[in-house]
Amino acid sequence: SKKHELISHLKTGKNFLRNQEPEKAFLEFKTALELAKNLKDPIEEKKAARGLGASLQRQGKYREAIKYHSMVLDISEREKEDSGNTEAFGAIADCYAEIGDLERAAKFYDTYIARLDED
Amino acid sequence: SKKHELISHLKTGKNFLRNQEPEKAFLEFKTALELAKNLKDPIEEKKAARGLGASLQRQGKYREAIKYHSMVLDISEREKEDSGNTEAFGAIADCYAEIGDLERAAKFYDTYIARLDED
Amino acid sequence: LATVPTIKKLRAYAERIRAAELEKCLSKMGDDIPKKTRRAVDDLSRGIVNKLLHGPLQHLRCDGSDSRTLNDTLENMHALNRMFNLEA
Amino acid sequence: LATVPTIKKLRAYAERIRAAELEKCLSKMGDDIPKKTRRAVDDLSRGIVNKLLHGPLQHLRCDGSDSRTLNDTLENMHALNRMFNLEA
Repeated sequence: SKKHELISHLKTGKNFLRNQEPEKAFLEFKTALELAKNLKDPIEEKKAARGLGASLQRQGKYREAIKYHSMVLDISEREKEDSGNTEAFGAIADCYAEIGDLERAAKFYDTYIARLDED
Repeated sequence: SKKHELISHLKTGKNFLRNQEPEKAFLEFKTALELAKNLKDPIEEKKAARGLGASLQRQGKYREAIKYHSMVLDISEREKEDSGNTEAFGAIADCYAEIGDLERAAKFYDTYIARLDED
Repeated sequence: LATVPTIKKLRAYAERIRAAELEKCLSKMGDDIPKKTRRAVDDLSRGIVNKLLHGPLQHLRCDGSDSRTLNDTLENMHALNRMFNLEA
Repeated sequence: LATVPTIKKLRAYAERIRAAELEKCLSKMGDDIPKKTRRAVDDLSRGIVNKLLHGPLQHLRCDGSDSRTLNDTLENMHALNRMFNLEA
Protein backbone atom coordinates (compact mmCIF):
# COMPACT_ATOMS: atom_id res chain seq x y z
CA SER A 1 0.00 0.00 0.00
CA LYS A 2 0.97 3.66 -0.28
CA LYS A 3 1.08 3.90 3.51
CA HIS A 4 3.51 1.02 3.63
CA GLU A 5 5.67 2.68 1.03
CA LEU A 6 5.66 5.90 3.04
CA ILE A 7 6.75 4.17 6.25
CA SER A 8 9.49 2.39 4.36
CA HIS A 9 10.93 5.63 2.95
CA LEU A 10 10.92 7.20 6.42
CA LYS A 11 12.76 4.20 7.78
CA THR A 12 15.36 4.17 5.03
CA GLY A 13 15.84 7.90 5.48
CA LYS A 14 16.52 7.42 9.19
CA ASN A 15 19.04 4.70 8.44
CA PHE A 16 20.88 6.93 5.97
CA LEU A 17 20.97 9.68 8.60
CA ARG A 18 22.37 7.28 11.15
CA ASN A 19 25.01 6.14 8.69
CA GLN A 20 26.10 9.70 7.94
CA GLU A 21 24.64 9.79 4.44
CA PRO A 22 22.47 12.90 4.65
CA GLU A 23 22.16 13.42 0.87
CA LYS A 24 20.62 10.00 0.42
CA ALA A 25 18.48 10.54 3.50
CA PHE A 26 17.18 13.78 2.01
CA LEU A 27 15.88 11.99 -1.08
CA GLU A 28 14.06 9.38 0.99
CA PHE A 29 12.40 11.98 3.19
CA LYS A 30 11.46 14.03 0.13
CA THR A 31 9.59 11.07 -1.35
CA ALA A 32 8.03 10.37 2.04
CA LEU A 33 6.84 13.97 2.31
CA GLU A 34 5.03 13.77 -1.03
CA LEU A 35 3.42 10.46 -0.13
CA ALA A 36 2.30 11.78 3.27
CA LYS A 37 0.76 14.84 1.65
CA ASN A 38 -1.13 12.70 -0.84
CA LEU A 39 -2.32 10.40 1.91
CA LYS A 40 -3.27 13.41 4.06
CA ASP A 41 -1.36 11.90 6.96
CA PRO A 42 -0.14 14.86 9.05
CA ILE A 43 1.78 12.78 11.60
CA GLU A 44 3.95 11.15 8.94
CA GLU A 45 4.12 14.46 7.08
CA LYS A 46 5.76 15.99 10.16
CA LYS A 47 8.20 13.10 10.44
CA ALA A 48 9.22 13.60 6.81
CA ALA A 49 9.63 17.35 7.31
CA ARG A 50 11.73 16.79 10.42
CA GLY A 51 13.86 14.27 8.54
CA LEU A 52 14.40 16.75 5.72
CA GLY A 53 15.43 19.41 8.22
CA ALA A 54 17.86 17.04 9.90
CA SER A 55 19.34 15.91 6.57
CA LEU A 56 20.01 19.50 5.53
CA GLN A 57 21.49 20.36 8.93
CA ARG A 58 23.97 17.52 8.58
CA GLN A 59 25.01 19.00 5.24
CA GLY A 60 25.51 22.43 6.77
CA LYS A 61 22.53 23.85 4.85
CA TYR A 62 21.05 25.61 7.83
CA ARG A 63 18.77 28.10 6.11
CA GLU A 64 17.06 25.39 4.10
CA ALA A 65 16.86 23.22 7.20
CA ILE A 66 14.97 25.99 9.01
CA LYS A 67 12.35 25.92 6.23
CA TYR A 68 11.59 22.26 6.84
CA HIS A 69 11.69 22.41 10.63
CA SER A 70 9.26 25.35 10.38
CA MET A 71 7.04 23.19 8.23
CA VAL A 72 6.53 20.96 11.30
CA LEU A 73 5.21 23.99 13.19
CA ASP A 74 2.92 24.89 10.27
CA ILE A 75 1.46 21.41 10.06
CA SER A 76 0.84 21.45 13.82
CA GLU A 77 -0.91 24.79 13.50
CA ARG A 78 -3.03 23.53 10.62
CA GLU A 79 -3.97 20.29 12.39
CA LYS A 80 -4.29 21.74 15.88
CA GLU A 81 -1.98 18.98 17.11
CA ASP A 82 1.39 20.02 18.38
CA SER A 83 3.44 16.83 18.64
CA GLY A 84 7.00 17.37 17.48
CA ASN A 85 6.91 21.12 18.10
CA THR A 86 9.32 21.15 21.04
CA GLU A 87 11.93 19.36 18.95
CA ALA A 88 11.26 21.71 16.02
CA PHE A 89 11.75 24.86 18.13
CA GLY A 90 15.03 23.41 19.41
CA ALA A 91 16.24 22.44 15.95
CA ILE A 92 15.40 25.83 14.44
CA ALA A 93 17.30 27.50 17.26
CA ASP A 94 20.29 25.22 16.62
CA CYS A 95 20.27 26.28 12.95
CA TYR A 96 20.13 29.98 13.77
CA ALA A 97 22.97 29.49 16.25
CA GLU A 98 25.04 27.84 13.51
CA ILE A 99 24.61 30.74 11.11
CA GLY A 100 25.43 33.22 13.85
CA ASP A 101 21.97 34.70 14.27
CA LEU A 102 22.08 34.55 18.05
CA GLU A 103 19.07 36.81 18.52
CA ARG A 104 16.73 34.46 16.69
CA ALA A 105 18.45 31.41 18.20
CA ALA A 106 17.80 32.76 21.70
CA LYS A 107 14.17 33.44 20.88
CA PHE A 108 13.55 29.91 19.63
CA TYR A 109 15.50 28.36 22.51
CA ASP A 110 13.30 30.27 24.94
CA THR A 111 10.16 28.76 23.44
CA TYR A 112 11.84 25.35 23.37
CA ILE A 113 12.91 25.55 27.02
CA ALA A 114 9.49 26.72 28.17
CA ARG A 115 8.00 23.59 26.60
CA LEU A 116 10.46 21.04 28.04
CA ASP A 117 8.36 20.54 31.12
CA GLU A 118 5.23 19.62 29.18
CA ASP A 119 4.24 16.27 27.78
CA SER B 1 4.42 -22.64 38.99
CA LYS B 2 6.74 -21.41 41.74
CA LYS B 3 8.38 -19.05 39.28
CA HIS B 4 5.02 -17.55 38.46
CA GLU B 5 4.26 -17.10 42.13
CA LEU B 6 7.60 -15.38 42.63
CA ILE B 7 7.01 -12.92 39.78
CA SER B 8 3.57 -12.19 41.14
CA HIS B 9 4.88 -11.33 44.64
CA LEU B 10 7.50 -9.02 43.12
CA LYS B 11 4.81 -7.28 41.12
CA THR B 12 2.48 -6.88 44.07
CA GLY B 13 5.36 -5.59 46.15
CA LYS B 14 6.14 -2.95 43.54
CA ASN B 15 2.52 -1.87 43.46
CA PHE B 16 2.43 -1.50 47.23
CA LEU B 17 5.59 0.60 47.07
CA ARG B 18 4.05 2.80 44.43
CA ASN B 19 0.94 3.21 46.51
CA GLN B 20 2.92 4.23 49.57
CA GLU B 21 2.30 1.04 51.52
CA PRO B 22 5.85 -0.02 52.35
CA GLU B 23 4.89 -2.39 55.18
CA LYS B 24 2.74 -4.47 52.85
CA ALA B 25 5.42 -4.23 50.15
CA PHE B 26 7.98 -5.58 52.60
CA LEU B 27 5.94 -8.75 53.20
CA GLU B 28 5.57 -9.40 49.47
CA PHE B 29 9.28 -8.95 48.81
CA LYS B 30 10.11 -11.13 51.79
CA THR B 31 8.09 -13.99 50.32
CA ALA B 32 9.61 -13.33 46.91
CA LEU B 33 13.11 -13.50 48.38
CA GLU B 34 12.46 -16.92 49.89
CA LEU B 35 10.99 -18.22 46.66
CA ALA B 36 13.90 -16.87 44.62
CA LYS B 37 16.39 -18.53 46.94
CA ASN B 38 14.59 -21.85 46.66
CA LEU B 39 14.46 -21.56 42.90
CA LYS B 40 18.12 -20.51 42.80
CA ASP B 41 17.20 -17.54 40.63
CA PRO B 42 19.77 -14.84 41.42
CA ILE B 43 18.25 -12.17 39.16
CA GLU B 44 14.90 -12.32 40.92
CA GLU B 45 16.67 -12.71 44.25
CA LYS B 46 18.34 -9.35 43.66
CA LYS B 47 15.02 -7.77 42.72
CA ALA B 48 13.50 -9.02 45.96
CA ALA B 49 16.46 -7.76 48.01
CA ARG B 50 16.27 -4.37 46.32
CA GLY B 51 12.53 -4.24 47.00
CA LEU B 52 13.10 -5.06 50.68
CA GLY B 53 15.70 -2.31 50.90
CA ALA B 54 13.37 0.19 49.28
CA SER B 55 10.46 -0.81 51.54
CA LEU B 56 12.55 -0.29 54.66
CA GLN B 57 13.89 3.03 53.38
CA ARG B 58 10.35 4.30 52.92
CA GLN B 59 9.69 3.39 56.55
CA GLY B 60 12.76 5.28 57.71
CA LYS B 61 14.50 2.05 58.72
CA TYR B 62 17.77 2.94 57.08
CA ARG B 63 20.12 0.56 58.86
CA GLU B 64 18.00 -2.44 57.99
CA ALA B 65 17.62 -1.13 54.44
CA ILE B 66 21.40 -1.08 54.06
CA LYS B 67 21.49 -4.79 54.92
CA TYR B 68 19.20 -5.66 52.02
CA HIS B 69 20.78 -3.32 49.51
CA SER B 70 24.14 -4.86 50.44
CA MET B 71 22.62 -8.26 49.79
CA VAL B 72 22.34 -7.24 46.12
CA LEU B 73 26.09 -6.64 46.06
CA ASP B 74 26.72 -10.00 47.73
CA ILE B 75 24.59 -11.87 45.23
CA SER B 76 26.42 -10.13 42.38
CA GLU B 77 29.72 -11.13 43.89
CA ARG B 78 28.59 -14.71 44.31
CA GLU B 79 27.19 -14.96 40.77
CA LYS B 80 29.88 -12.89 39.06
CA GLU B 81 27.11 -10.83 37.45
CA ASP B 82 26.84 -7.25 38.54
CA SER B 83 23.46 -6.04 37.28
CA GLY B 84 21.77 -3.82 39.86
CA ASN B 85 25.00 -2.89 41.60
CA THR B 86 25.06 0.74 40.51
CA GLU B 87 21.59 1.25 41.96
CA ALA B 88 22.58 -0.58 45.15
CA PHE B 89 25.66 1.58 45.72
CA GLY B 90 23.49 4.68 45.28
CA ALA B 91 20.78 3.41 47.61
CA ILE B 92 23.26 2.43 50.34
CA ALA B 93 24.80 5.89 50.11
CA ASP B 94 21.33 7.47 50.39
CA CYS B 95 20.72 5.48 53.59
CA TYR B 96 24.04 6.48 55.15
CA ALA B 97 23.29 10.09 54.25
CA GLU B 98 19.92 9.81 56.01
CA ILE B 99 21.46 8.57 59.24
CA GLY B 100 24.11 11.26 59.12
CA ASP B 101 27.08 9.03 58.33
CA LEU B 102 28.41 11.34 55.64
CA GLU B 103 31.79 9.63 55.44
CA ARG B 104 30.32 6.31 54.41
CA ALA B 105 27.71 8.02 52.23
CA ALA B 106 30.48 9.81 50.32
CA LYS B 107 32.39 6.58 49.86
CA PHE B 108 29.41 4.74 48.39
CA TYR B 109 28.42 7.72 46.22
CA ASP B 110 31.93 7.76 44.78
CA THR B 111 31.61 4.15 43.69
CA TYR B 112 28.10 4.83 42.38
CA ILE B 113 29.21 7.87 40.37
CA ALA B 114 32.20 6.07 38.90
CA ARG B 115 29.81 3.42 37.54
CA LEU B 116 27.22 5.76 36.00
CA ASP B 117 29.02 5.84 32.71
CA GLU B 118 29.04 2.09 32.29
CA ASP B 119 26.35 -0.12 30.87
CA LEU C 1 22.78 35.65 23.90
CA ALA C 2 26.04 34.57 25.44
CA THR C 3 24.43 31.35 26.58
CA VAL C 4 23.30 30.23 23.11
CA PRO C 5 26.36 28.04 22.40
CA THR C 6 26.02 26.30 25.75
CA ILE C 7 22.34 25.56 25.16
CA LYS C 8 23.18 24.15 21.75
CA LYS C 9 25.99 21.97 23.05
CA LEU C 10 24.05 20.68 26.03
CA ARG C 11 21.17 19.74 23.71
CA ALA C 12 23.55 17.92 21.38
CA TYR C 13 25.21 16.15 24.30
CA ALA C 14 21.89 14.90 25.66
CA GLU C 15 20.69 13.90 22.19
CA ARG C 16 23.77 11.72 21.66
CA ILE C 17 23.07 9.92 24.92
CA ARG C 18 19.38 9.54 24.09
CA ALA C 19 20.02 8.18 20.60
CA ALA C 20 22.63 5.68 21.81
CA GLU C 21 20.47 4.35 24.63
CA LEU C 22 17.40 4.18 22.40
CA GLU C 23 19.36 2.21 19.82
CA LYS C 24 20.50 -0.26 22.48
CA CYS C 25 16.95 -0.61 23.75
CA LEU C 26 15.48 -1.27 20.31
CA SER C 27 18.11 -3.82 19.46
CA LYS C 28 17.32 -5.69 22.69
CA MET C 29 13.65 -5.73 21.78
CA GLY C 30 14.30 -7.65 18.58
CA ASP C 31 12.48 -7.34 15.28
CA ASP C 32 8.82 -6.58 14.72
CA ILE C 33 8.44 -4.05 17.46
CA PRO C 34 4.79 -2.96 17.45
CA LYS C 35 4.33 0.63 16.33
CA LYS C 36 2.69 1.57 19.62
CA THR C 37 5.68 0.24 21.55
CA ARG C 38 8.15 1.97 19.24
CA ARG C 39 6.41 5.25 19.81
CA ALA C 40 6.04 4.82 23.58
CA VAL C 41 9.76 4.10 23.88
CA ASP C 42 10.66 7.13 21.78
CA ASP C 43 8.42 9.33 23.93
CA LEU C 44 9.98 7.85 27.06
CA SER C 45 13.49 8.72 25.96
CA ARG C 46 12.50 12.27 24.98
CA GLY C 47 10.42 12.75 28.11
CA ILE C 48 13.27 11.89 30.46
CA VAL C 49 15.81 14.02 28.60
CA ASN C 50 13.49 17.01 28.28
CA LYS C 51 12.43 16.98 31.91
CA LEU C 52 15.99 16.57 33.14
CA LEU C 53 17.26 19.41 30.95
CA HIS C 54 14.41 21.71 31.88
CA GLY C 55 15.93 22.96 35.15
CA PRO C 56 19.44 23.78 33.91
CA LEU C 57 18.25 25.23 30.60
CA GLN C 58 15.74 27.46 32.31
CA HIS C 59 18.64 28.98 34.18
CA LEU C 60 20.28 29.84 30.87
CA ARG C 61 17.29 31.60 29.36
CA CYS C 62 18.10 34.96 28.00
CA ASP C 63 14.75 36.66 27.83
CA GLY C 64 15.15 38.50 31.11
CA SER C 65 11.73 37.33 32.16
CA ASP C 66 12.66 37.21 35.81
CA SER C 67 14.83 38.96 38.32
CA ARG C 68 17.94 36.89 37.75
CA THR C 69 20.89 39.00 36.82
CA LEU C 70 23.05 38.47 33.79
CA ASN C 71 25.82 37.59 36.18
CA ASP C 72 23.95 34.66 37.69
CA THR C 73 23.08 33.37 34.26
CA LEU C 74 26.72 33.47 33.19
CA GLU C 75 27.76 31.65 36.34
CA ASN C 76 25.22 28.94 35.60
CA MET C 77 26.57 28.72 32.09
CA HIS C 78 30.15 28.27 33.26
CA ALA C 79 29.10 25.61 35.72
CA LEU C 80 27.27 23.67 32.99
CA ASN C 81 30.17 23.99 30.57
CA ARG C 82 32.43 22.59 33.25
CA MET C 83 30.18 19.82 34.47
CA PHE C 84 29.16 18.52 31.05
CA ASN C 85 32.57 19.17 29.49
CA LEU C 86 30.98 21.33 26.83
CA GLU C 87 34.02 23.40 25.94
CA ALA C 88 36.09 20.54 24.62
CA LEU D 1 31.28 15.51 52.46
CA ALA D 2 29.50 18.82 52.04
CA THR D 3 28.18 17.67 48.70
CA VAL D 4 26.45 14.53 50.00
CA PRO D 5 23.00 16.16 50.43
CA THR D 6 23.13 17.57 46.91
CA ILE D 7 24.03 14.19 45.42
CA LYS D 8 21.18 12.60 47.32
CA LYS D 9 18.64 15.21 46.23
CA LEU D 10 19.73 15.20 42.60
CA ARG D 11 19.43 11.41 42.53
CA ALA D 12 15.95 11.59 44.04
CA TYR D 13 14.92 14.33 41.60
CA ALA D 14 16.04 12.30 38.59
CA GLU D 15 14.44 9.14 39.95
CA ARG D 16 11.06 10.88 40.24
CA ILE D 17 11.28 11.94 36.62
CA ARG D 18 12.39 8.48 35.52
CA ALA D 19 9.63 6.68 37.41
CA ALA D 20 6.91 9.03 36.12
CA GLU D 21 7.99 8.77 32.49
CA LEU D 22 8.41 5.00 32.74
CA GLU D 23 4.91 4.68 34.15
CA LYS D 24 3.50 6.73 31.29
CA CYS D 25 5.39 4.62 28.78
CA LEU D 26 4.20 1.31 30.20
CA SER D 27 0.60 2.45 30.34
CA LYS D 28 0.79 3.42 26.65
CA MET D 29 2.13 -0.02 25.79
CA GLY D 30 -0.97 -1.74 27.15
CA ASP D 31 -1.18 -5.07 28.95
CA ASP D 32 0.91 -8.15 28.33
CA ILE D 33 4.18 -6.41 27.78
CA PRO D 34 6.76 -9.09 26.96
CA LYS D 35 9.34 -9.48 29.69
CA LYS D 36 12.17 -8.68 27.30
CA THR D 37 10.49 -5.42 26.35
CA ARG D 38 9.78 -4.53 29.97
CA ARG D 39 13.41 -5.00 30.83
CA ALA D 40 14.74 -3.14 27.77
CA VAL D 41 12.54 -0.16 28.63
CA ASP D 42 13.68 -0.16 32.24
CA ASP D 43 17.32 -0.29 31.15
CA LEU D 44 16.66 2.54 28.69
CA SER D 45 15.26 4.79 31.39
CA ARG D 46 18.13 4.05 33.78
CA GLY D 47 20.73 4.34 31.03
CA ILE D 48 19.64 7.83 30.01
CA VAL D 49 19.39 9.10 33.59
CA ASN D 50 22.72 7.60 34.66
CA LYS D 51 24.63 8.90 31.68
CA LEU D 52 23.12 12.36 31.99
CA LEU D 53 23.89 12.56 35.70
CA HIS D 54 27.42 11.26 35.29
CA GLY D 55 28.98 14.60 34.34
CA PRO D 56 27.48 16.77 37.08
CA LEU D 57 27.87 14.13 39.79
CA GLN D 58 31.48 13.54 38.92
CA HIS D 59 32.06 17.19 39.67
CA LEU D 60 30.65 16.67 43.15
CA ARG D 61 32.86 13.72 44.04
CA CYS D 62 34.55 14.13 47.32
CA ASP D 63 37.42 11.70 47.11
CA GLY D 64 39.97 14.26 46.08
CA SER D 65 41.11 11.96 43.31
CA ASP D 66 42.03 14.84 41.03
CA SER D 67 43.37 18.31 41.13
CA ARG D 68 40.06 20.09 41.54
CA THR D 69 39.96 22.25 44.58
CA LEU D 70 37.33 22.06 47.27
CA ASN D 71 36.28 25.51 46.19
CA ASP D 72 35.45 24.43 42.64
CA THR D 73 33.48 21.50 43.96
CA LEU D 74 31.43 23.74 46.22
CA GLU D 75 30.75 26.11 43.34
CA ASN D 76 29.51 23.21 41.24
CA MET D 77 27.31 22.17 44.12
CA HIS D 78 25.74 25.60 44.46
CA ALA D 79 25.12 25.75 40.73
CA LEU D 80 23.36 22.36 40.78
CA ASN D 81 21.29 23.27 43.82
CA ARG D 82 20.18 26.40 42.02
CA MET D 83 19.54 24.87 38.61
CA PHE D 84 17.64 21.84 39.83
CA ASN D 85 15.91 23.71 42.66
CA LEU D 86 17.30 21.26 45.17
CA GLU D 87 17.13 23.48 48.21
CA ALA D 88 13.37 23.87 48.24
